[in-house]
Amino acid sequence: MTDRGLALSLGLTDDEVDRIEAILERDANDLELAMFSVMWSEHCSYKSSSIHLGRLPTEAPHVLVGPGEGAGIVDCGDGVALAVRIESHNHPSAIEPYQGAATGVGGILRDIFSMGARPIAVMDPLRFGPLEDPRSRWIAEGVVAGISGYGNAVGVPTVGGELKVDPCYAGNPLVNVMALGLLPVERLVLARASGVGNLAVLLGSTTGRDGIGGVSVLASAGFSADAEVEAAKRPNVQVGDPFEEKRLIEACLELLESRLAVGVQDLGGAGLTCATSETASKGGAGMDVWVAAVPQREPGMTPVEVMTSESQERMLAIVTPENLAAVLELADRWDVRANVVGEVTGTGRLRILSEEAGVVLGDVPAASLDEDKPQYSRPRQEPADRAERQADDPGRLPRPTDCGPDVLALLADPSVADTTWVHRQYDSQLFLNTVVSPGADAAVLRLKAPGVPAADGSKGIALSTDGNGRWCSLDPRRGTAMIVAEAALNVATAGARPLCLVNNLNFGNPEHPEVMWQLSEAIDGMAEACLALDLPVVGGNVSLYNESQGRDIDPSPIVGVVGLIDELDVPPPAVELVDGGVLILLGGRADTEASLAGSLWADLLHGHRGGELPPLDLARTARLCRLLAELVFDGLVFGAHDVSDGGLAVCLAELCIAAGRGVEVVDVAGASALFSEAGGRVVVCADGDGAAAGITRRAVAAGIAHQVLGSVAGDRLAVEGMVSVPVAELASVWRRALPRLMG
Amino acid sequence: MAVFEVLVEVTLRPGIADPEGATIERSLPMLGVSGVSGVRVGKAIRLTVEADDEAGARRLVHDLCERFLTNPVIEDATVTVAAAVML
Amino acid sequence: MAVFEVLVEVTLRPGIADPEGATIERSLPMLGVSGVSGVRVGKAIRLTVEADDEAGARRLVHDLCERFLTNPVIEDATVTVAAAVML
Amino acid sequence: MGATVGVVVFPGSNCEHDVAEAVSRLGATARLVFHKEASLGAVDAVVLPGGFAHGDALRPGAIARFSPIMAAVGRFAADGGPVVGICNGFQVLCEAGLLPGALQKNRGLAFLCQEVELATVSARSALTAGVPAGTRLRVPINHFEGCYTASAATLAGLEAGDQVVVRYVDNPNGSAGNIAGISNEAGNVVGLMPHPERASHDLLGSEDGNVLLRALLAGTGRSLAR
Ligand SMILES: Nc1ncnc2c1ncn2[C@@H]1O[C@H](COP(=O)(O)OP(=O)(O)O)[C@@H](O)[C@H]1O
Ligand SMILES: [Mg+2]
Repeated sequence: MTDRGLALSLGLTDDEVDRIEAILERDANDLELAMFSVMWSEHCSYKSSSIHLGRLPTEAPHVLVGPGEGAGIVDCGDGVALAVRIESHNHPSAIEPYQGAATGVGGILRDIFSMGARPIAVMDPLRFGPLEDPRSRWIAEGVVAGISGYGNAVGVPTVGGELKVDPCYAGNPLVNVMALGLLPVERLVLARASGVGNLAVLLGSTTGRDGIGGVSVLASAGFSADAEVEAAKRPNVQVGDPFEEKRLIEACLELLESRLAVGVQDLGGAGLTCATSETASKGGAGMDVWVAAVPQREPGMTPVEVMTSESQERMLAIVTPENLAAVLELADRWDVRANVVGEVTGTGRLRILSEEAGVVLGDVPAASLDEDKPQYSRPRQEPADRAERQADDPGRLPRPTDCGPDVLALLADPSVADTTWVHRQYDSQLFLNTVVSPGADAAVLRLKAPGVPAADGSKGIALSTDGNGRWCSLDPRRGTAMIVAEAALNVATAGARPLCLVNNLNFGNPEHPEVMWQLSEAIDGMAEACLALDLPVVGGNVSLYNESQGRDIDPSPIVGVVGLIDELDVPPPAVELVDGGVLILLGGRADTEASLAGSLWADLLHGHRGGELPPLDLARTARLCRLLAELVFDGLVFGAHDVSDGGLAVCLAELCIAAGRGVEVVDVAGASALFSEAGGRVVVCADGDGAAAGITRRAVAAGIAHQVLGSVAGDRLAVEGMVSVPVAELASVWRRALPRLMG
Repeated sequence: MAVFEVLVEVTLRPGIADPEGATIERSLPMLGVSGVSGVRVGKAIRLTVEADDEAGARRLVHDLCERFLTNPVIEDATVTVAAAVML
Repeated sequence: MAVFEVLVEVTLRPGIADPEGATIERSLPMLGVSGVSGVRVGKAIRLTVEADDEAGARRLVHDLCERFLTNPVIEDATVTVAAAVML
Repeated sequence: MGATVGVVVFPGSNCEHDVAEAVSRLGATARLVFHKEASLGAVDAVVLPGGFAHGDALRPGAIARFSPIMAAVGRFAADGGPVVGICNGFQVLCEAGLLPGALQKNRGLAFLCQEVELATVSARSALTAGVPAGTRLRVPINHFEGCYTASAATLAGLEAGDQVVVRYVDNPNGSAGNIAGISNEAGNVVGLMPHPERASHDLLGSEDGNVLLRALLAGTGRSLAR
């Protein structure tokens, strides 16, 4: 008799148990239940989201591997490919910020090098509660220290990210990590267990009781107010070991380079169960796993514990018997533990045996865990108060005559303020690739990596991650389109053309119809923007149940966009201004009133979150991205910054601060034009009127709205009739904000 | 009123992996050392505490451990009152 | 042959600055804690040592401390043999 | 034909490829030497690169000094061969007793990845031979444990013996005497926290590191003639 009580406690519904019994054509034993429960958890199965994810565009000629594998892979030419992936580690980071973030970095890197790619960069979009609150500060400190402690030690530079703060993240911070890797196309290997008689070799750390059921208990449920319930989750906390991972990276890349492994798969969520069943089912094969052969960190571990442990820094390599000796020798050179824990069979079944040729403890169709996952079309419903909120336009809010104080207030907000306090703790320079470091719109790297000779560094890539829960809470569809546009623009300002996008869908409880509506809308908005901007979606992650004490977070999709720079021989324009420079707004005009809906100004200075987001012309944004890349290539742009949080005001202020120069801007139609966050806009700096005329001419030709805003002059941010603040004052407010908050 | 010399030993909870301890242990053969196992690395925090009596000192330090010196999710603390000087 | 549970407390030598201890001490008022001073942060390393007798265990661990567990430029070590199990 | 630089690779090292790239751009040949090797082979100079050798377990460099290759490095140094430890390599050299003093956690208790300004002091070390004292260089640091600490006597000895190689113009980590790098008495063994290889290309924002790397490579001629 299947133990339905146990099934329930493992997070399986009655219907799911029926489904399991149907698949097995008999009752399920406890081990089998545990294996299904982790594989069918929200985290591993995407059971609430998969029916919607299909709407994302994933195809392009240069996409070698789309969503579904360890990482997405795109062709960069010259036989070089880029592996890209984004993951979240939100729930673990709320419980043990340092280890939660650290293991988040470790986990995503394994996805990258399991594909044969050398990890070359990490980006870390972060969301915390207000930093005035000691607990949020503790979480922020721990998370940043964890990313620093793991990322630096494992030898992968962290080249950018985001830091945003909002009360909705106080009980449930967001820790997303994007990672990139480089590989020679011919090394491209997909995790497959083919070849009956091939051996499954477990590499890396021993298996302990840590992280048992992490995906089902931790990643697939919210945080309750009940201390008991929370305490029950505690044994799940895992500790990262960057030194083990570093040796694993070197060993695995050597394994794949020397063709000693048929396939390599990382052990992440759902541990051995996931790795063995996925490699087997994708290879159309079966697998026997020998529990006693798995090196165990603690005495008396049960088969369930061994099969579902999420101990970190482990990889599964599929190896032919002839190569085994060579594999073990290679592993030994790097002091990496290597044990044969099973073999590939032709049965199509995943069998768990007590030991080699031992008793069969569990026997399920390998594909059933992976491919027969349940899919739910959960009820969706537009929030009841939506119409009301949209009607409540911030246009009615009092506008200051002197906007200076508001500009300073915006610059002091952690979502806008200088993030040096964060990224100074990250090694952002390893591999001598980082041409534009954290602090600019996009990070820019030379395209090269150890062990990838075909990439000589003459090309470059630009990366940006963006998200905006404030926009998305007003309108998840348009808000998501706006963040895709922002990321694409950030990359374009570096002179790059769009290559691909990865996304992390951080949402609340999918059992709330409003949350499912948000998720579905966000996916549609992303799909529309990606189609318009030529951005194939090559990977993503869905993190649900981001809620605490019954309150869902704002819909918080986060996207990472990668662009390719064909010739990187001079540094691309930074957030910079040159003497005698002329400022041009591209993608819109500022001499007419604009919508303040969704703006940081309305939220921060008036606690107002209503209205209808400003319209976004995706076709025009696509043209703007192309124009920007051309202008940069032609060397006409001497500084650039996109208009985002805080609107034109903050964009101009950040340009002044970075350059240590003032600007004199005219024809801005009041506070609404100054603080509106209408998307798809960039301010560029041309060196003189002639160059400016050239740029505006090309904007006209491309059918892109624009406005010459003024010139680089003096030592103040001067906007006629509205703002006049010394750059020095802007700079000190902007620079001191985060250090002051973090103490 | 008295002054107490207190030692707080912060250790990883049983079952929580200790990569540093494991790495140290694995390196011992390279040093020609054998017969050493179970290496675990923790913190030894020494404090001087003013309190009416030892019980008071312990209360104060335990509270400090809970709220500040450890993350109870992964760490345990053992408090030893080493010496006491009456005032 | 016997097995000894050993605690090695690694402390910073007198006169060597201890920023960690200082930071903890500085943040105590914010936590509303008073009467705590002289905070010093060191390491607590636990080992299991096999040796013929306690003296042998101590010799082994002292040698380990000198060559490895401490950096004599900045650190001292105190060795405590906690428990012994005869084999 | 240019010098051959042996770059030691410990498990956990991560700057070995960067050092190799930087010295290669200056015409040298880089050879990676794995820590389990007993010999360095035919090299004209040795670099212990940055990273986290043996995971920095216990203390940075505490385990690495016992790696088999370190005996060969010690002999090479004793014969007057140029040995440079960068960042983690500096920590290894101190733990190995090839350089005096120790590196503690930064006073601010935070990892620091940033460009700093350096002033060269000694003009005779393997890394600064022929570089006029007081030369200003912009080079990145990237460490958590870079606060140089030593007894008053040792510090006095370093100053008196012209063993201070580079100083921070604006001390980022609390190092005694603003020391960013030192040498042994002979000057052939040098350790420094900043990363010259990270300032070796105009696209990286500074090429000042090449001043130091060139001095190292130029010096190998002399040490060969030895
Ligand atoms: N958590 C972080 N880690 C690393 N870099 C960060 C982080 N947060 C922000 N940054 C850097 O600070 C700069 C400003 O961030 P942000 O305002 O989000 O840029 P944008 O709005 O142009 O996307 C970016 O270069 C980003 O890489
Ligand atoms: Mg931007």
